[in-house]
Formats: sequence, C-alpha cells, structure tokens
Amino acid sequence: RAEEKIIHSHGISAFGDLKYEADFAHFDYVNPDAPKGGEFSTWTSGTFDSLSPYILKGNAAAMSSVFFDSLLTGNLDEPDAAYGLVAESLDYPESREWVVFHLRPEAVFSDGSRITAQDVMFSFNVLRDKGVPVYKVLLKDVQSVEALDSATVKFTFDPDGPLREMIMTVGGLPIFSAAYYADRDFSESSLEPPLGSGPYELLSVDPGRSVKYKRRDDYWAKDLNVNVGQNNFDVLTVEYYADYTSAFEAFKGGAYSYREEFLSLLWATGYDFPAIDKGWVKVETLPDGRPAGTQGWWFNLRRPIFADPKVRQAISMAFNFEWSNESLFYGLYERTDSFWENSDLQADGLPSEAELALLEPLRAFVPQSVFTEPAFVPEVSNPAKVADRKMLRQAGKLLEEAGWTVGDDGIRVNAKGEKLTIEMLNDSPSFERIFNPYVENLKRLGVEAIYNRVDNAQLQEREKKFEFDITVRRYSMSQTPGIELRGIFGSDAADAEGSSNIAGVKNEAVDALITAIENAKSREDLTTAVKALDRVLRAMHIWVPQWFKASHNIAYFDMYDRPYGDTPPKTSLGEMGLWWFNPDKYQALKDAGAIR
Amino acid sequence: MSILEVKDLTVAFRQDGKTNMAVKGVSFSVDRGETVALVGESGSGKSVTALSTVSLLGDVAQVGGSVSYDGQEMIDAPDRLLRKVRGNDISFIFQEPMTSLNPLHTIERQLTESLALHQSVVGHEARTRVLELLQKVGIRDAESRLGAYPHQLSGGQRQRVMIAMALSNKPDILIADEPTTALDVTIQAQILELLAELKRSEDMGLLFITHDLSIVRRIADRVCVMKDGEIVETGPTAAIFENPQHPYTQKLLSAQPSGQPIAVPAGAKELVKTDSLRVWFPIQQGFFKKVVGHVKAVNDATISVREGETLGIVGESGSGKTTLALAIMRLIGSEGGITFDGSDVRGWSTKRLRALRKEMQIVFQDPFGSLSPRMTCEQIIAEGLSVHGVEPGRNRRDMVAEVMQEVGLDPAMMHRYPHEFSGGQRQRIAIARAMILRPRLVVLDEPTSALDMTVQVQIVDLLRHLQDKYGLAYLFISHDLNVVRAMSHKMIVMKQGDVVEAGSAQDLFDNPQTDYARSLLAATLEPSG
Amino acid sequence: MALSPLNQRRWNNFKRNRRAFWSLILFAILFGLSLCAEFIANDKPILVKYRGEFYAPIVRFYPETAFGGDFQTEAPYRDPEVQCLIMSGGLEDCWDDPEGMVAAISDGRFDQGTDGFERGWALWPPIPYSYRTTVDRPGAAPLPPNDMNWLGTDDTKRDVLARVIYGFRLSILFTLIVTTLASVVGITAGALQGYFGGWLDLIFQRVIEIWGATPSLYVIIILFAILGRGFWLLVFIIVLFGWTALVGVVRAEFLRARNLEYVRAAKALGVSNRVIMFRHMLPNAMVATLTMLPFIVTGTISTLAGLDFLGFGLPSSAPSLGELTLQAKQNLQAPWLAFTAFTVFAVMLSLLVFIFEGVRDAFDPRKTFQ
Amino acid sequence: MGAYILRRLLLVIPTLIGIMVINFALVQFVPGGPIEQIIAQVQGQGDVFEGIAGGGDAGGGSAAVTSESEYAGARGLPPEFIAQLEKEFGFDKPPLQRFFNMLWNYMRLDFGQSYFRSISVIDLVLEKMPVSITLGLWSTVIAYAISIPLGIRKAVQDGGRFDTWTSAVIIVAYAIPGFLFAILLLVLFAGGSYWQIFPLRGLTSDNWAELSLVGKVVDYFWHIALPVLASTIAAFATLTLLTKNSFLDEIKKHYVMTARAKGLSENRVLYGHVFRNAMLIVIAGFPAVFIGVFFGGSLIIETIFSLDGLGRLGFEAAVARDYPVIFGTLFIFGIIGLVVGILSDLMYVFVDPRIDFEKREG
Ligand SMILES: Nc1ncnc2c1ncn2[C@@H]1O[C@H](COP(=O)(O)OP(=O)(O)OP(=O)(O)O)[C@@H](O)[C@H]1O
Ligand SMILES: Nc1ncnc2c1ncn2[C@@H]1O[C@H](COP(=O)(O)OP(=O)(O)OP(=O)(O)O)[C@@H](O)[C@H]1O
Ligand SMILES: [Mg+2]
Ligand SMILES: [Mg+2]
Repeated sequence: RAEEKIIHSHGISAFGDLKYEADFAHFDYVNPDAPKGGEFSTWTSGTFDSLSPYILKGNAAAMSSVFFDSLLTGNLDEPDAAYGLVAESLDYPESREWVVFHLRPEAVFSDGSRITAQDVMFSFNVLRDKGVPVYKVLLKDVQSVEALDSATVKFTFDPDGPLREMIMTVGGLPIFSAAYYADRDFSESSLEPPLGSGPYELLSVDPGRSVKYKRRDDYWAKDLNVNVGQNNFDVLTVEYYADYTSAFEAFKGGAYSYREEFLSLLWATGYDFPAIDKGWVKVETLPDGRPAGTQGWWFNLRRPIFADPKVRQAISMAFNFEWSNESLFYGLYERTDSFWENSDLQADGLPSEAELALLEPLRAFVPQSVFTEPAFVPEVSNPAKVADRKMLRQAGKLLEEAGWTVGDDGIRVNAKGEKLTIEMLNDSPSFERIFNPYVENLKRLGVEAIYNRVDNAQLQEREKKFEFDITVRRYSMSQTPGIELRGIFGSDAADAEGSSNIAGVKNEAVDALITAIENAKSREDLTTAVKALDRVLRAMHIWVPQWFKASHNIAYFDMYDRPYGDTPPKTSLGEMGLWWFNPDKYQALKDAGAIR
Repeated sequence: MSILEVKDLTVAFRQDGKTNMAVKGVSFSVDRGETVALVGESGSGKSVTALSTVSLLGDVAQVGGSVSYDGQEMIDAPDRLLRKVRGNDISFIFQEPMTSLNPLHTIERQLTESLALHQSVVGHEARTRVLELLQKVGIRDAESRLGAYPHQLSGGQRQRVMIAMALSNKPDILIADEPTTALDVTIQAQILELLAELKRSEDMGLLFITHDLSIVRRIADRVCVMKDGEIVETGPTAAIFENPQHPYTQKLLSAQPSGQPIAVPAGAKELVKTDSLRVWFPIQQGFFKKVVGHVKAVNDATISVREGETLGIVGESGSGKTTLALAIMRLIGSEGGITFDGSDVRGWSTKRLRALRKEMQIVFQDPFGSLSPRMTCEQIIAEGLSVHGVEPGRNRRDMVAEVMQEVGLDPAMMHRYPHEFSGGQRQRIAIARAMILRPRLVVLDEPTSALDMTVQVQIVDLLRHLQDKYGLAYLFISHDLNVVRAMSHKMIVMKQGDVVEAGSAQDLFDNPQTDYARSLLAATLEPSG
Repeated sequence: MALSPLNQRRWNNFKRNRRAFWSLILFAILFGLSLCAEFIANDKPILVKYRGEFYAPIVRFYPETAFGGDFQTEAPYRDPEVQCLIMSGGLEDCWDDPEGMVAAISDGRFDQGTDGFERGWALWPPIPYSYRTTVDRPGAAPLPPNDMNWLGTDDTKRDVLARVIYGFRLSILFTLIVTTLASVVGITAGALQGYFGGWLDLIFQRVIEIWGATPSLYVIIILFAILGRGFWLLVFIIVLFGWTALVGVVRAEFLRARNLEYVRAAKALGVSNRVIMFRHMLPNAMVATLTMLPFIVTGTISTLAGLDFLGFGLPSSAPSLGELTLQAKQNLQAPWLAFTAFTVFAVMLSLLVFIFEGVRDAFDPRKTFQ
Repeated sequence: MGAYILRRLLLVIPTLIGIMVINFALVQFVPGGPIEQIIAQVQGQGDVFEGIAGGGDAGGGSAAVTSESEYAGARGLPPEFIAQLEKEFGFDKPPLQRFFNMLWNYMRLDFGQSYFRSISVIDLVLEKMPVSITLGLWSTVIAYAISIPLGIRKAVQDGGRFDTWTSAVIIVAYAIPGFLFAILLLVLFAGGSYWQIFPLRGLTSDNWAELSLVGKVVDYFWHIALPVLASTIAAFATLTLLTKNSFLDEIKKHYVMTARAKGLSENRVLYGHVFRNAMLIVIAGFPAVFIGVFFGGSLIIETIFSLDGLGRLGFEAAVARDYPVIFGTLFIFGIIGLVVGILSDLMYVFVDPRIDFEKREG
C-alpha cells in the first residue's frame, strides 16, 4: 500500500473538497477589519466550580475551552471542513488510515513555551484516559499516536473505524501543555486557570457567579488567517443565574448585554420592558440553519402492542400539534417531519432515482409506501380544538383495522381482551402541559394512556433497560451523519442495554442504509443515502415527531455590530467571535443611562 | 383616716351568660397598726374581696365600688400606681401557697425579686436578708433550702416562703389570706408573734382572713363576719365574741368540732400497716444533678390502722407527714414494708395496685393542684365511679350531687372548673372525690385547713358517720388539734421524719411524753391565746 | 345526641367566638360544596334528555353512539356535534354545521317537522368544565379571565375555577386524612414516651431519630416505582414521615405534666394510664398541638405542592393547588394564577387558624366571654 | 442525670449506625445511580436543576452548543469504561463490604469526595455554609425577635383589635407561597422593570474585598435583604400563635398573680415569670433551631436568588445520586443532630427542673 497517494494539505474535509485555498486571507463571513475592544456579556444557568470542561468532575465554567487551541479549526461556511491552526499542514493517505500533522513553529503556550508534538500526544492520551467519557468513544478508533519529531505528530487509525471523520476528530482535540500537567492531576477539577495557547486568558472568576475572559494581545495566532476578524472583544463575560426569571430580570436591568431567549413564553410575553421601549435593547429573530435536532415521542418497538405500525400511526395522529403550537407555544414552533429537519438531508416528495437505487434492493424490508407515496408528513390537525374529530376518526379506523375495538367502557381491547394501555414517560416538568392534552386525546380515542413523570435518574434507568412504552428523546443530528447512526437506529444497538437506540429499531434496510451513509464517498452520495434512510424511518412510524424552532431569538443592548445583516452563517450567529464592539453606540447608551 | 378603705365593693363573675355575684357591697376599713379579721363561711367572698383591693382579679371579674389606699383609688387605677403599691405598700399572703409560687424559680430567686424591685437590694445583701427572713418564719436550715424549688418543699414550708415574701418589704398593709393553715401550732405562734412585732414596729395594718377563731380572738382588733358576699356583722373583737348579733355569727362562734371518735369495734381487722417505712429525697446539685445528700423526709415509720379506726398524725411543718401519707398510698417510692389488708403491697405492679385504689383514697394537702384544671367538678368527682364502676344502676350525676351536698357544696356548681371555686370549696371537692368511692382507707392530709368552723363540724360529723357506718379507717393529718382530737383513736407525733411518739389519742393529749409533743399539743389546750 | 353540660359549655364558648364560629360554618360550606364538585364543575351534563329518555352522564358512561354519534368511546358532551345530536334527537345534519343548528334549535328557528327531529336538552353544571377539560378558546395559554373562565385558564388551557374547586377538595381531603392519621399516631407516640419515660422513651426516641433521617424523597421514588403513583400511596407516605412532627412537642408537655399534682391525684384514684394520659394530661398539653394543627394542615398541602414541584406528587393532571402555585411562578405574566393560588391558600389557612383558635378557647377553662 | 446523659451519648452510636443502615439499604433500591447520571450526561441530557430553575422549554428547538462530541454520545459508552467507573465508585464490591468500608472511613473522619467534583465532602459543606447560615441565622433571628413579643402582646390583648389585625397579617403572610413572594420581590425590587434597588444574586458584591468594614456590613445586608425577607415571611405565624396560646394558658395561673402582687411590671411578669413556664417547647427547641440555622437549606429561595447553599447541594446530591455527599452529610448532620437532641432534652430539665426522663410506673 506504499503506492497509495499521500495528500498534503492545509486543511481537510469529510469528502476532501475545501472551500478555502491554502493561502486564503480570511474566512468569507468575517469582517477582517473588525475593531477590537469592548466587552461582551451573556448569561448561563446554574453554577460552576471548575475551569476544566474536559473532565468528568466539576461543573466547568462556560467557554472555558477558549484557553486552548487545537491542531485544526472549523469554520461556519462548511459543515465538515477544518483548517490548520496549530498544525501548519497535514499529510494523509486517501484511505485516511493515518495522518501526520506538521506543527507551526510559532505556536506557543501563553507562557511562551512551544507547542510540541509531545504536547499533542500528551493531550490525546490524557483526554482518552482521564477526560470526559465521550472522548473514550470518540478516540476509540485511534490505534496509536507518535511524535515523529518535536513538530510532527502521527495518528494511526483502526481501518474499520469511521475513517472519514477521524482526522478531523483528532485535529479538533484541545492541546494541553505536558510540562504544565507534569505536577498537576489532569482529572481533578479546580479553579486555577490552566495553561493554554488560546486567544483568551482568565480575567477573573467569581465561583458560581461569573467568569470573565480577557483577550490576549500576545496571542500567537491572532493574525492567522483562520482567526482574522474574530475574537474581537477584549472581555468576554458569562454571568451565572440559578433561576431563569432572575436571569431575565438581570438582563432587563442591564447586568449583561446579550441574551438568547429559549423560552417561547418569555419571548412572546416578556420582551416589552422599558429598555426595549427606549430603544436601548434590540430584539431580533435570526434564522437558524442547523439541523433542528430530532425530538419526538419514541415508541418502544420491543413492546408487542406497538408491533403494528397502524397502532403507532394512530397514536401519532392523536397529537394535535397545531393546537399545541397555538395554545402552548405562542405559535413559535414548526412541526418536525423529518429526522433531519431543517437541513438539506431531509427527504421530501417521491424518492429520486439515486435514492431508488439504494432502496430497490431493500424492498422486502421497507414499507411499500416508501416507493409509492411522498415521504411521510404528519397530518395537519385543527388548531382551534384540541380534539380534532376528523383526525380521531381516522385514527380510530386505523386502530380498528389493527384489531383494537372499543369495549363497553370506552377502552379499546384486542381479540384477546387485552386493554390498549400505554404509559408515557417523562422527567421534564415543562413537558407536562404538552402531555396532558395529548393524553386526553388518546383517551378519547379509547386508548388508556397514562402519563407518568419520574425523576431524571429513574428515567435514565428505565430507558437504559428499555422499560417504557413511549418516551421523549431528542437527538442532535450531525450535518455529516456517520457511524453514530448505528447507535441510534442500528440493529446491534437495539438490544444493547443503555444504547441510544431506545426505540429499538431493528431493520435490515435501515442497517444497510446506515452502512451506505458511512461509506459515502461524496457529499452527494451521503445526502442521497441519508434521504433514503429518512424516508424509510418516517414510513415506519417509529416516533411521534415533535416540533422545532429554526430561528435564534436574541436581544442585546445596542452596542455591537456584526459582519452580516439578517442572514447569519448557517451554523452559528458567532456573536462572541464575529461581532464587535461599537464604542459610539456604547457611549450613547451610557449617556442615556442604560448602562451603569 | 383609715389607710385602707373599702366601700360598697361588688365583684361579679360571668359564666355562660349568667352573672354570679361573689361579693355584694362590702365596706370596711383598716387603720395603721390595726388588725382587722375577716371571717365567715367558706365561699363567702373573703378571698375575692381581698384580691380586689389591688385589682388582682384580672378581667374575669367585674369589680365595682371603691377601694382606696392612703387616699388613692385602687379600682381602675393606672398600672403604674398599682405596681408601686403592690408588694411594697400592700403585701399579700395568698390562701393557697402550694400553687402561688412560681414552680420554675427557686425560692431564693422569688424572695430576692421583690427586694430588688422595691428596695433595690441585690447580691449578697439580698441573700442575707432572705436568709434572715426565712429564719424568722421558722424555716430550719434555711441556707440549704435557698436553692429548692417549690415542689421540693412541704406545704407549710411553702406557706412560710409566701409569708417571708410578703414581709420582705415591710408593707403598710398586709393582707393575709389564711396564712397559717398549714402550720403547726408552734410555728403558727411564732408567725403571729412576728406579725404582731411588725405591726408594732412598722405601724402596719393587717387584714387577716381566717377560719381559726382562736387566732382572731388573739390578734384581731376588729372583726368582720362575711356570709354570702356580704358583711353581716362587724365590730370590735371582744364585742363580737361576747355578744354576737347575727345568727350566723352566733352559729359560727358556737361551732367547734368536738366530741369523741366512735369507738373501734372490737376485733376489727388491721387494714394497713407499715414497717420501718423510709423515704429519702436526694439533694442534687449542679446541672448534672449530682446527689450530694438526702432529705430524710420519712426516716423510720411504723404504724398500723385497723378498720373503723382513725390514726391522727401530727408534727411540725416539714416533719414528713405528707410524705408518709404518699408513701403509704404508694404514690412515691419508699423502702420498708407496707401491708394492706394483710397483703404486702410493696412489690405490687401498678396494674394490680390500681384495683386496690378503690379501697384506699387520699385527700391531698393541695386541693387545687390535685384537680385537673380542664375537668369540671362533676367530672372530677365522678371519675372514680367510672373507673371502679361503683354501684351500677345509679345515676352518676345524682351520686355526685348527693356527695356534694354531704360536704356542703351546692350541686348547682357541678359544672364549674376548679379555678372557679373558693379555696374551701376546692378542698371539699377533693374530699367528695375520695368519699364517693366508699373506700376502706382514707388518707386525709389537712382536709379542713380551709374550712370555716361550721363546715368543719359538718365534715367531721360526716367522716365520723361514714366511719361508723362502713368501718372506714382514716389516716388523719392535721395541724388543727381540735379536729385531730375529735377524730382520732390513735395518734403519732412526727419530727424530722421520725415518729417520736405514738399511742392512743387520749393518752397523748393528756400526757405527752416528749417535750416536743408537749409543746406541739400545748397550744390547743387553752381555747384562746 | 345530647351534649354533656361540659361540652355544652365548650360549644357555647366556641359559638361565642364569632370569628371561629363563622369560620367553621364557612369552611363547612366550602368543603361541602367542593364535595359535590362533580355537579358544580363538569364537562358532562348533569342530566340529558335524548329521544324521550333520560341520561345521567356524570354517574354513567354513555358512548357517543348512544346519541347517534359515531364514536364508541365516551361521548364528548362539550363538542358542538354531540350537543347538536342531543338537541336534535340525532339528526345527521349535525355533522355539517353543528353550531348553526344548535343556535337554530335554541331560537326555535329550526323546523320542528323535520324528519326524525326530537327536541332534547342537556342540563349543565354552572361551570361546564371539569378540572381536566381543555377549554376551546383561541390564543395561547394561560388565558385571562373572561365570562367563560371566571378565573382564567391555566397554562394548559384548563379552567382555573374548576381546578380550584376540585383542588380544594383534593387538598383538604388529602390533608385532613393525613393530618388526622399523623396526629393520632404522633400524639399517641409522644404521650406514651413522655408519660412512661425510661427505656421506652429512650429507645423510641432513637427510632424516631433514625426515621427522621430517612430521606423521604427516596422512599417516595422507590414506592412510586414499585406501586405506581397514587393518592393513597402518597397519603401513606406522608403519614409515614409526617407523624413525627408532633411527637417532640407532645412528649415535652407530657414529661412536664406527669409531675403535676393532679396526675398524682388521678393515679391515687386508680385511673388507668390511658385515661390519665388522654383525659387528664392531653387536654392540658394540647396547646401546642392545637396551635400547630392548622399549620400542619396547610403544611401538608404545601408538602404536596412541593412534591408536585419536584415531580413526585400527584399526577400532573390532578387538580392540585400546588401545581397552580408553580404555574403562577412560571407565568408571572398571568397574575390571575398567583392571585387565585394566594387567595385560596389565605382563605383556607385563615379559616383553619380561626377554627382551631376557637377550639382552643373552648377548651380553655379560664376563657370567659363577656 | 449523669447516667442518663451517658446512656444517651452511648446510644448515639447505634442510632447513627441505624441511620446509615436504613439509608444505605434504601439507596440500594433507588432506581438509577451515579453511573446512569454520567451516561445521561454523555448523551447530552440530565440537568438536575431543570425543573427548579424554570425556563426549561419543551420547544428546545436548537440546543445552544452542538459539538462533535454530542453526536458521538449516541454511540454509547464502552462497557469497559462503565466497569471502570463502577470500580472507581466502588460499585464492584458487594454492598455489605461497601457499607462497612464507608463506616470505617467515617469513623476515621474521612468523608471522601463527591463523585462529581474534586472536593472533599467537608469542604463542599463548608463552601455552602455561608449562604445557609445567612439565610438561617437572619430569618431565625427576625422570626424570633418579632414573633415572641408579638405573641405575648397578642396573648395579653387576647380577642382585642390588635390581636385580630395582627392575626390577619401573619396569616396572610403565611399564606403567600414563599417562592412566589421571592419572585415578586425580585421582579419588583431587583429587576429591570420596576425599582432596581436591591441586587439580584449573591451574598456580597464583586468588589467586597475592597470595601471598608462598614461598607462590607452594609453591602452584606443590602444583598441579603430580599432573600431573608422571602424566607422569613412565612415563619411568623406558627411561632407567634404558639407563643400566644402558650401564654394564654399560663397567664391566669396563681403564681402570675403572686408576681403581680409583688408589684412587678407587666413585662417583668410576662418575661420573667410566665415566659419560662409557657415556653418550654419553644425554649427547648432552641438547640434544634440553632442547627437549623447552620444546616438548613432552602432550595427554592437559594435558586431564585442564585445563592449556592446547602439546599441546592442536598437536592443536587439526591437527584444526581452523589452518594459520598449524601452519606457524608447525613453522617455529619446526623451526629450533630443527635447531640443537639441530647442538648435539647437537657434543655427541658434546665427550663423545668421537675422534668426527668426516668421510667414511671403508671
Ligand atoms: N420532692 C422533694 N424533694 C426534696 N425534698 C422534699 C420533696 N418533697 C418533700 N421534701 C422535703 O421533705 C420534708 C418532709 O416534707 P412533707 O411534705 O412530708 O412535710 P409535712 O410533714 O407534710 O409538712 P407540712 O405540714 O408543712 O405539710 C420537707 O423538709 C420537704 O422539704
Ligand atoms: N373565677 C371564678 N369564677 C366564678 N366564681 C368564682 C371564681 N372565683 C371565686 N368564685 C366564687 O366566688 C365565691 C367567693 O369565693 P372566695 O374565694 O372569695 O371565697 P372565700 O370566702 O375565700 O372562701 P374560702 O374560705 O373557702 O377560701 C365562691 O362562691 C366562689 O365559688
Ligand atoms: Mg378563700
Ligand atoms: Mg404536708
């Protein structure tokens, strides 16, 4: 295999194509001349007691990863590309079974010491052995790492692993100083600011209350092309509040300057306070281009009552999203149709030629509607009434077809006389108001639905052992799906206790499609395969899809500028990196008394 | 002008919408250096009258008329004036010393408090004064008693603490409500002497409420006789005694428990017997209550009583009479033998004893304390009936009414709570409670101390009658030797926990052997002091 | 049954405390009304006349098909379709424009001669919602009060008034049962310990200490996981952990009272320990208990609310006052929630405190009324 | 008495063991453990305070941060790692052995470390104490300072106008749900919409260290005003009414009359004589209240005012199944509680010397 072509590059992407040339000056979405200065402050919930986000122990302060650089860094234009940061360039074979990173000589830690291959090696080892457990999963497929010399490091991967992503995975690891940790235990949490090489250093920390980071003027990479026009604020502040209301009140009073609103209730009713009326605070809704996340009620397919897809579909129909959206969500959400909602991986209409090519061999394993009907979209119910007669009538028919007829007491029974009883599990108080009308609707359908709220640990335990009928789960879906889909939809995971495949999907077609996704050689192939999978899964009715919000609701004191208007980069608003401080606006606010 | 002037005093209590006039227009006065005795029927309003003088009744009672001290009106007077007068100018000795002391303060603290308040005497000086006072009222070993709590004292000791408290500020007027009922004759004489002394030296006025006419005769300058809330007769002592006008006065003066106990039937069974009974109370010190010694309340008592027989127990205050009685009743722990009706009850379980309780009853020295505050008179008296199921078929309320009548209480008062009675009335409730069970042995601890002569006669007659009819055995504890004499077949004399003399009552009265007994019994023999 | 003179006196005393007396009456009325909650607030009619026959939906199950509908499940009486069916005697036309037809029939505009028409009617409770009925009003919940929902709706569009009525019943029943059981057990245990003392006291106190240190939350989680969530289980658990509240107080009072002279007198009378404890001493040691009881009662309601808060209380569809308070916290923009919760609590507590004050007074021998 | 105290002290040991046994046994049956918690974290779920902090929106929509690692979580944790965690947490040993290990460590005063933080349990508790002491101390002080005199005055004027309106006020105050009141205070007096007078969170300002002593004191009280008010508001009712009723019971007794007859002022009578007789329960409750001051936690008030106290610690530990913290605090507070129990009983004797704990035959 020595004759295999070795690629030498300044960056890498999942499928090899890079948008930016080797000598690009800056990413397109930044303002290369953004002025530096000012302070950006926002809030987060809870408390913190540690500055190390990479270990199991402690609650790390928000953004405490700014201390570190990595070999490669991503950008907001391409979902799956990475360019060299600490690494000047990298070499890898086409098979991507290994990679060699060449470190920049100027890359130094904040104490002036050089970042060496040994540091990279150390970082890898320490993360895998002592880091948060997820690194164990991520780095499982790295066979070895070796420092070829002090500026060159080589990773070798398991040929059976997810080679497409491995280089980016190891390239994205934070780099710690081996010397610094020589006399410190990496796995113990502390509030001592760690030695890193990143753009910010700790300014101050008030445990549990706030953390401030200060921009480093001597940051070695501040003028590097991947950093141009970024890291514009002198100070980044995160204020901590344990209570949502008090955090909101604090914002009203100007205790911090930027806030993204996640609560539909507040967004709809709370944003009318004096600072807004006076024009001090700007309130905006910006589009969010990320995949929406796959949130829904998942059926436990292992349960015999859910064996018939008609039953599942009927139960799904009883959920009146339109009513819920209007009555409970202030109309701020949209219905989720797809497992890859809000992305171009979402299937729609009838299958394309390419998809058919993938699907045809699997015809025996998939519902026939995949071939004959457009990708399944949940029916639209009447928003005015929680119980939509028409819908329930249809659902009832489906249940009847599945052999569940209504008994004398109004509850459905099957031929064996068993009642149609389902328990809906949940641990989140905010979901109760959504469950309750749904449960009432199910009751009108003759389904004896029981809503059971349990505590978090118990939910985990029951989900782990698959002891539930229906539960709520949200998966974040990658823009470049890969091996993780085996965990979520793969047959192997269906019976493995504690796996992510809580629905228990066990279908050869699904398995085959996941393999196709893993092996996709181009983004096009990948898209086709994912769409096919989406189509199949949707036709299987393995869940009751919930809803999503494809926008950022933000409010901020009007003293920032940004390089884009109303169309932010797809994947992020970049408020902390791309935005910059406008001293004039700030002064105006200050003069008006908006800020103390 | 008189220093204390009471005019048209009326006191009314309201209950269930009915008004109950306890005092109906009483007028009298007390001069400096004068002793006025207030005598009369139990429940006639003496205590209430006394309490109204400095507005101590609180708002349960409606007080009318006028009381003036040194020209100042006391009724509805401002608090500040009252506070200045109370305890300093007008002092009180309450009728029921057992419940009138703060149960959680040591006697030292209670005594020094008034000293500090009105004379600003504190610290060592106060302590010396207190000791001096206690010695004056005849408390032996006063030093060691300073740290005692009221419940650790005998009835007479508590009464003397009360007296000491009242005298501590050398008041202008002393209102003494039955101050000597729990005291033996010797101490009583000592106290009276003390009062006379104060009267002389401080020109103190004394309002003296008592049932003991011999005392009245001895110390009073004037006498007011009360009945049913009114003063029916008043005049100089000699005149009243010599020539009583009102029929009640006449009756009162002639009444005197007398006569002889009815002879014990021959061959009567021995009912109760003790054998070297001993009760020692540990003296504890410090927070950890280390035992540093013992109060030998009863040292070595051997007694026996037969059916139909009365054993009189006399002895100076604090000599262990009450303790002996409680021990026999097995209400406190003791050492030595107790035999009841032939069986040794010492080791008996409480459960087994309970059945026996019907047979032996006690009338406590402190009637008020022994009545459950939240039960009515009826419930209290009837309780024993429900426990022991006496005489089924009879209406319980009728039985209660009957026994109340027997002890001279109006059955109409059946539904009152204990605190709504006078001291003498409460005492009779306690007697009624014991007698209604028709027990075989009754321990009577000062059962007549708060009763006027007419009632005393009635009670003594009743007791004798019951004894005759049912063959009851009595243990009769009293300081009132007239009553003891009228009741007892046998007697013992106690001193500091020991039985110093025992024998037939006749013999003992006629021919006491020890000096102690002689001095104790001497006083009675002369009808007037 | 005739009252004994003493109880008569107590009752008179109680009555003379106007505040207590009226509180008792008011409380009795409120509680009595809430006991018939189904007939005051319900999403089913009390009585239906359909095709000449009477139906009582509150007490019996009728499928929609009984009224000519097409669902075999329980008839949704609030649906205009079903209302129309009832009023018209099951006319097919109801499926097209139920609202219009209902209006027409009510106005008498409807042609009586239509084939198959038979005028029916439904008698509704004053509040036509049950505690779990979702109200069909446009807009996002919680909705402010209007003539449909006098106290507005909660955050699931359920009528607050209906929930309060049911919630009052549930809370009061719950707390009365819990408080009664817990205080009977607690008072008895405290009395026994205080009265007898010695090893009984020593050991029992330790048991209580151990018990008191047991995390009730875990017990609740475990029992819920095994037995499933339910009213009686919760009653059981709260009693299990609540009875110790009074033990200390009662024990202390008994430790003191057992030395008093009247106890000795009762013993001398041969009264049994039980009677001494409960007839002689308890009334005198009851001050603290009587004072605490109203607070234990409301405290139990708060406990229930707190459990709801943490998600370990009654099922969330249950009409709990605690849940209402939580919603009030989460929906500060909807003050009618907070206002209702507060008012219900304040009224309930005041009534209870006043009643118990009256009881205390009635048992106080020295209390006299002018 | 000495023997009794000795007996009590000796009984502390079995009691403590009993407490630990019960709790340990219980925990064996509780569904879910720390490992499940970690798995949940890896899968991007399981914020224990979600329900408390408010703001959890079912809509969630887009998560704030979606990183590579989150997708990876779906692949599940390797079993060997879970085994390793189990070993680390000691779950590989049989329960009995774990229990005795724990007791042995505790006997040597080694309380171990939190599963989820690099801090010893003792330090953790110490870290949270300032908040708990602040809330506990001041609300207790205020509650007692107001309730007792108020209750006494109400007893003296029983049935009067003063009695009536104060009853109304304290009952209404009691009826206000504490957290609603807290939120109300926060929005009104610390929020951005009305009067911004008080700070929103914390015990002190950021620049506390630089303040003068007076400045520090002022700053402290300025910060705690709202939380203390919120946690005190409901505390008056019980104590006031208890005081009042206890006084009513005593105030008409004979010894009070004696005290009055001495000419004592009304206050001296009430506080010097009646108080001790009436307040046995309240006085004897002091030791317990005292530890309540130090170790009490108020989850909701702490959360609303972003204070990090024992209330949140306890809740977090219970929900996240942080057993070292649960058992460590249980043990520490257990010992203190038991000792205070003894003190409290001795207090009875101190208050009322007639009391003893000896066995009484009927
Ligand atoms: N509980 C106790 N603790 C300590 N000493 C006590 C206790 N009870 C009584 N005494 C002491 O025991 C002695 C005897 O008391 P007792 O009550 O028997 O006297 P008594 O003869 O009845 O006197 P009196 O005629 O005054 O009632 C007294 O000195 C008293 O102080
Ligand atoms: N609180 C009260 N409520 C109702 N009636 C009372 C109250 N206190 C006293 N009485 C009644 O008032 C009357 C007078 O009582 P008082 O105590 O003055 O009698 P007394 O003359 O002192 O009698 P004794 O010699 O028995 O002590 C009695 O009939 C008594 O029942
Ligand atoms: Mg009298
Ligand atoms: Mg005596």
